[in-house]
Amino acid sequence: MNEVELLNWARGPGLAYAIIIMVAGLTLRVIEIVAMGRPKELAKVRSSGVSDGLMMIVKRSVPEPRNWRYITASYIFHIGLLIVVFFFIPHTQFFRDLFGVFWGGWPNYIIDFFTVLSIAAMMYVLVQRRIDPARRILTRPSDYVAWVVTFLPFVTGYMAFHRLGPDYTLMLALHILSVELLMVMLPFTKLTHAVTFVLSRYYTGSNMGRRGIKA
Amino acid sequence: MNLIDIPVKALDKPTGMANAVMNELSDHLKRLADEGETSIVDLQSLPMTEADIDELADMLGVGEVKATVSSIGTSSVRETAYRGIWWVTHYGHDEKVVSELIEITQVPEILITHMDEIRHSAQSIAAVN
Amino acid sequence: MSTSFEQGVNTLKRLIDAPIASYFSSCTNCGICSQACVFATETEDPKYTPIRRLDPMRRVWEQEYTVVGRLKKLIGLSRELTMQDLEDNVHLTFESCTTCGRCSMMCPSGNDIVYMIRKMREALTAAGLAPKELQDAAVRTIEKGSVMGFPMNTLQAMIDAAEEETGIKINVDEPNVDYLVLLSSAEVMQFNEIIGALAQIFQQAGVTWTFSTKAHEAGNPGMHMGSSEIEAIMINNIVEAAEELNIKKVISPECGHAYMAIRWEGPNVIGRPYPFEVYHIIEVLDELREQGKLKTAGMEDERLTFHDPCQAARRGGVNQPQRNLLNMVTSNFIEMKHNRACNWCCGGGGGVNTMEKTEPMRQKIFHRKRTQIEELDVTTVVTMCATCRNTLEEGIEENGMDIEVLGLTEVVANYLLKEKES
Amino acid sequence: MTPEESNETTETLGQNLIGNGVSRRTFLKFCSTVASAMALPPAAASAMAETLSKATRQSVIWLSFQECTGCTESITRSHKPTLESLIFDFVSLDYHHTLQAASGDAAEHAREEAQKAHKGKYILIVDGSIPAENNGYSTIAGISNRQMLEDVARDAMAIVSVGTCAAYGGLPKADPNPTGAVAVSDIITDKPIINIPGCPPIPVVMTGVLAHVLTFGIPELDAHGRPVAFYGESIHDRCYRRPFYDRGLFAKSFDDEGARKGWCLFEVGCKGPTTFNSCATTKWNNGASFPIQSGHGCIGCSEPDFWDAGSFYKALSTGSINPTEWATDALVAGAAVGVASGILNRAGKAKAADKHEPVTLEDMGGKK
Repeated sequence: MNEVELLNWARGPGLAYAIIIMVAGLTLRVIEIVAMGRPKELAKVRSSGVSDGLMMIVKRSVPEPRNWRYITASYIFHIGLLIVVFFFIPHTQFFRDLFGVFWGGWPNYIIDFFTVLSIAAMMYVLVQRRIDPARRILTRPSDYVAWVVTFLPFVTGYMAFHRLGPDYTLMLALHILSVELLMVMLPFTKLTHAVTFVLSRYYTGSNMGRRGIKA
Repeated sequence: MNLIDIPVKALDKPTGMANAVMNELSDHLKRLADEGETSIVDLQSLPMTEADIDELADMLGVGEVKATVSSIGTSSVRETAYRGIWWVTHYGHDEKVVSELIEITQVPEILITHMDEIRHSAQSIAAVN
Repeated sequence: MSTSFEQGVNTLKRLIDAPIASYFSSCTNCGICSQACVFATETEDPKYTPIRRLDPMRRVWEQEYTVVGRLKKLIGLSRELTMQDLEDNVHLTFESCTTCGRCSMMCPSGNDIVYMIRKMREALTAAGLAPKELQDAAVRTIEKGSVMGFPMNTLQAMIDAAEEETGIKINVDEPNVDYLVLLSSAEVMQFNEIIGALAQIFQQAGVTWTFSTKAHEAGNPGMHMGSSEIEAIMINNIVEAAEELNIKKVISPECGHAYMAIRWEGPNVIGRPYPFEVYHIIEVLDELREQGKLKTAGMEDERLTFHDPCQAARRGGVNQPQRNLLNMVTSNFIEMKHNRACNWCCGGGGGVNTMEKTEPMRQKIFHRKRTQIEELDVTTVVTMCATCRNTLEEGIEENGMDIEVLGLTEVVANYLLKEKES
Repeated sequence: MTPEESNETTETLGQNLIGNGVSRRTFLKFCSTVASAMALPPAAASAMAETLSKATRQSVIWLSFQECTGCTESITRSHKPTLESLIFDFVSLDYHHTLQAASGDAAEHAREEAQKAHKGKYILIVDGSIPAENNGYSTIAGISNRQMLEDVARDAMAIVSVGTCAAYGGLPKADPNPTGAVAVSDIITDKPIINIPGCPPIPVVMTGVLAHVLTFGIPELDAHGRPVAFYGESIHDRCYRRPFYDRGLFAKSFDDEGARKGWCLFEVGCKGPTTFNSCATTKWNNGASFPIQSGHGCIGCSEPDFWDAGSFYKALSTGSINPTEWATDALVAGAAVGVASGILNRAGKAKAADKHEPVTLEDMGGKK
């Protein structure tokens, strides 16, 4: 299989498999969670908690200023990730093709900046995972797997964009394949948090809201 | 809409390439003067914009020789203000530029009649007389 | 004997619900909770990282309630829980966690870690691993009527003394009054001036209230153990007392976990809604203030700060009333750097201060509270939880600090407008 | 250009050209054009001219299999004499379906003669793919394409696969590839093969490569057997619209303002970034223009399997498939497994609830 066939496979069947596995996997995970059920609250609540739960989904994204040094790299990474994934013009084309929605892309130099920033942040996060005692003790092998499958699309994407590596077509194929790997791993590693954070934040937010806590 | 309406020039300002080429030509001309070594610079192999080429032409100026070769399209040969630097432009049959060279030589090769042809002509002329 | 390892694991299986499944799914092992926990920051020992304490629960969740985990279990990739795992967990879940819930406020995935700790404790208790001190306290409370094991007579003596001091009659078992007041053992034994203070405040406000001989203890070791069944026995006493006396409002005293047990967990552990409402005493005072029934004169001008008790403020939702009251009777109130829902734990709650072997650890982690207080340069710390008050006093004494600790109700009572004087 | 002519002549190309009225200056001009196009050192032009003029005319056998004659058209289409067409004066085209005067047995005979006469020295040019599925899909004079290729290739000095079909299978190989079309290189593995893909290839690329073979031998090739001189860089990297790509200025459709302003065509499906060819520099129709210049994205015709790379009008960064229905199926499948797992989980929880024994005060050491 040469690089052109690889690219064609990645853009065609590979993408289809990845989407199927990701969509099926995430649906499974979400239903699996929700189906566990939640005990009914019998205490007299201060509010229904619904709006608090919904608010929490957004509010917990605000950086926790008290420990900014501990979390800066992760925040930079997440912001960079969102910008690169959703605002690099070729990516916007991908989403437009898939969902029919176009939200405008950003100039390449901005994307390039955030790519480098994200890569740097990811490396820093990895170092921290080795150095910081708490992170180190929490780390399981799957955390490294998750890191690698997240890191690869950045590197291959950067290399493809800058015409680094052996061949653009090959790099593009590898980039798409690495994204597909990420999609496949998404439902089965901690990367699921990209979706389930909505649930966990909602549950906590609504529980706290019922008790009148503004969390 | 005509083809001309589609902008084809991404850059319309000189990029400074002309200066670089002038430096190179200066070296070549010195070598020709000192060692008699000729050289050729292929302008199409250099990342030059049209503005750069115009600028280079201005820098080199116009000399006293101008020649036209007619063979499947024309070729224009002209000496620049710097003697020994020749500007050679080959046009295709439809007067599009197919190659553009700067030759540093006494006489560009395209103007010299090849000995094979001279021998052929000699036979032809003898046959006529 | 109904406790066993199997019952422990079974309890985990029984209690894992949708929120817990979402929490473990969302945890990225980012470690931020280690920065929230006073045990983790003060010991700098990573084993106290909050989410890590729940590893046994996570494993049961993965193995029992996820497709991937079931497959892994099928092909022998996951290790089943052992009794040793649960035994090792006792230190992490009981002895070094006050269930203060600061971690739940910091988790970027929004994981309510303490929600899970509470259930983890339940599992350990079902496995027969609840700390002896908590077990004893539970037996005392149920058999003798109070956490510290004193009978109603002791309280009655305090009531009599307060009546004498204030000249106000204090009701016991009086039906159809506005409020049923509960007290914590600590208040009765150490801070009994609260009784007189309440009598004065309520008299001035013109509301009626009573104690109940059947249920005067608000403390609930059942909750600390995480045993909903034991907790329910104590809750039911209170519910029956309120129902018998036909009282529609029950007041939880200045005790954080009591408020959590009666106000929030109670109806859920007994399995039915209450026919009455529950308030923290500070909520009641603030309501009276708002209605203009609480009249004070003068202000405390000492430089003071307020320690928000975790179970009442962060976990219970009582954050504003204490500030309203402080602003009413003090002129020099300074907030701690981290306050309200993000206040640092005193280090004594969640049953931790009842366990003798936690003493060295408590001393160590008090450093955080000490720093917080010292950087404000105050003379007084006010709080609204007897356990916090005890812990603060101990810590202040051990560290040779010159700081006074007061209960908020008492502070308010000190500035009550005296009818005679006015 | 009949076989008889080429066979009897041993005169050098130089003499031959003079005899045919092609001046030495024209010849030199051709060489300097080729040298420029191939990015050879400018001085190579005169060396090339000198070598060529001393060489004898190279015998060439041109075989056409499953093809459309577009490649032949491309190289010969101009009715005026062009520099590119000069290459026909340098070679002796001993066999070419479309161009030869002879027909029937005489034509096949000429091929066999040329094979014998120039054994081991002739160049074989192929356009079109070879049906590997069934030899009967394409035959010439009763000879299957595969057999003719194998026969002629045996004694060839080198093979030039002209066009994407010969180079990679091309259009006939497009999914579902009914004839089982394969490239020349899939059948012949023991001869040097130069691929000149493109649908069709650029004329000067074909002539340039042939001139290079005649003078300096086989040019440097990339991993796909393509001459690096012409296929070393992508259309995108050499495109004059590239600055618009870098600035994020794109035509969104073929008639919008961006299209009129000449912005990058990436979003309307240009395959320039993954297409390696020299259209953007050499251009077409004697340098008049190339697809992107006339407002259409590159379709990637010189790449293997370009027909199977999805729509020509969808951006390269999109999938070539429509995942909507699979995604829906996947959703349903995931939901089904999720619900099944959920039911199993609830059963597990219910079982745990059944097995639960309440903690009693007795457990705590109490009396009750």
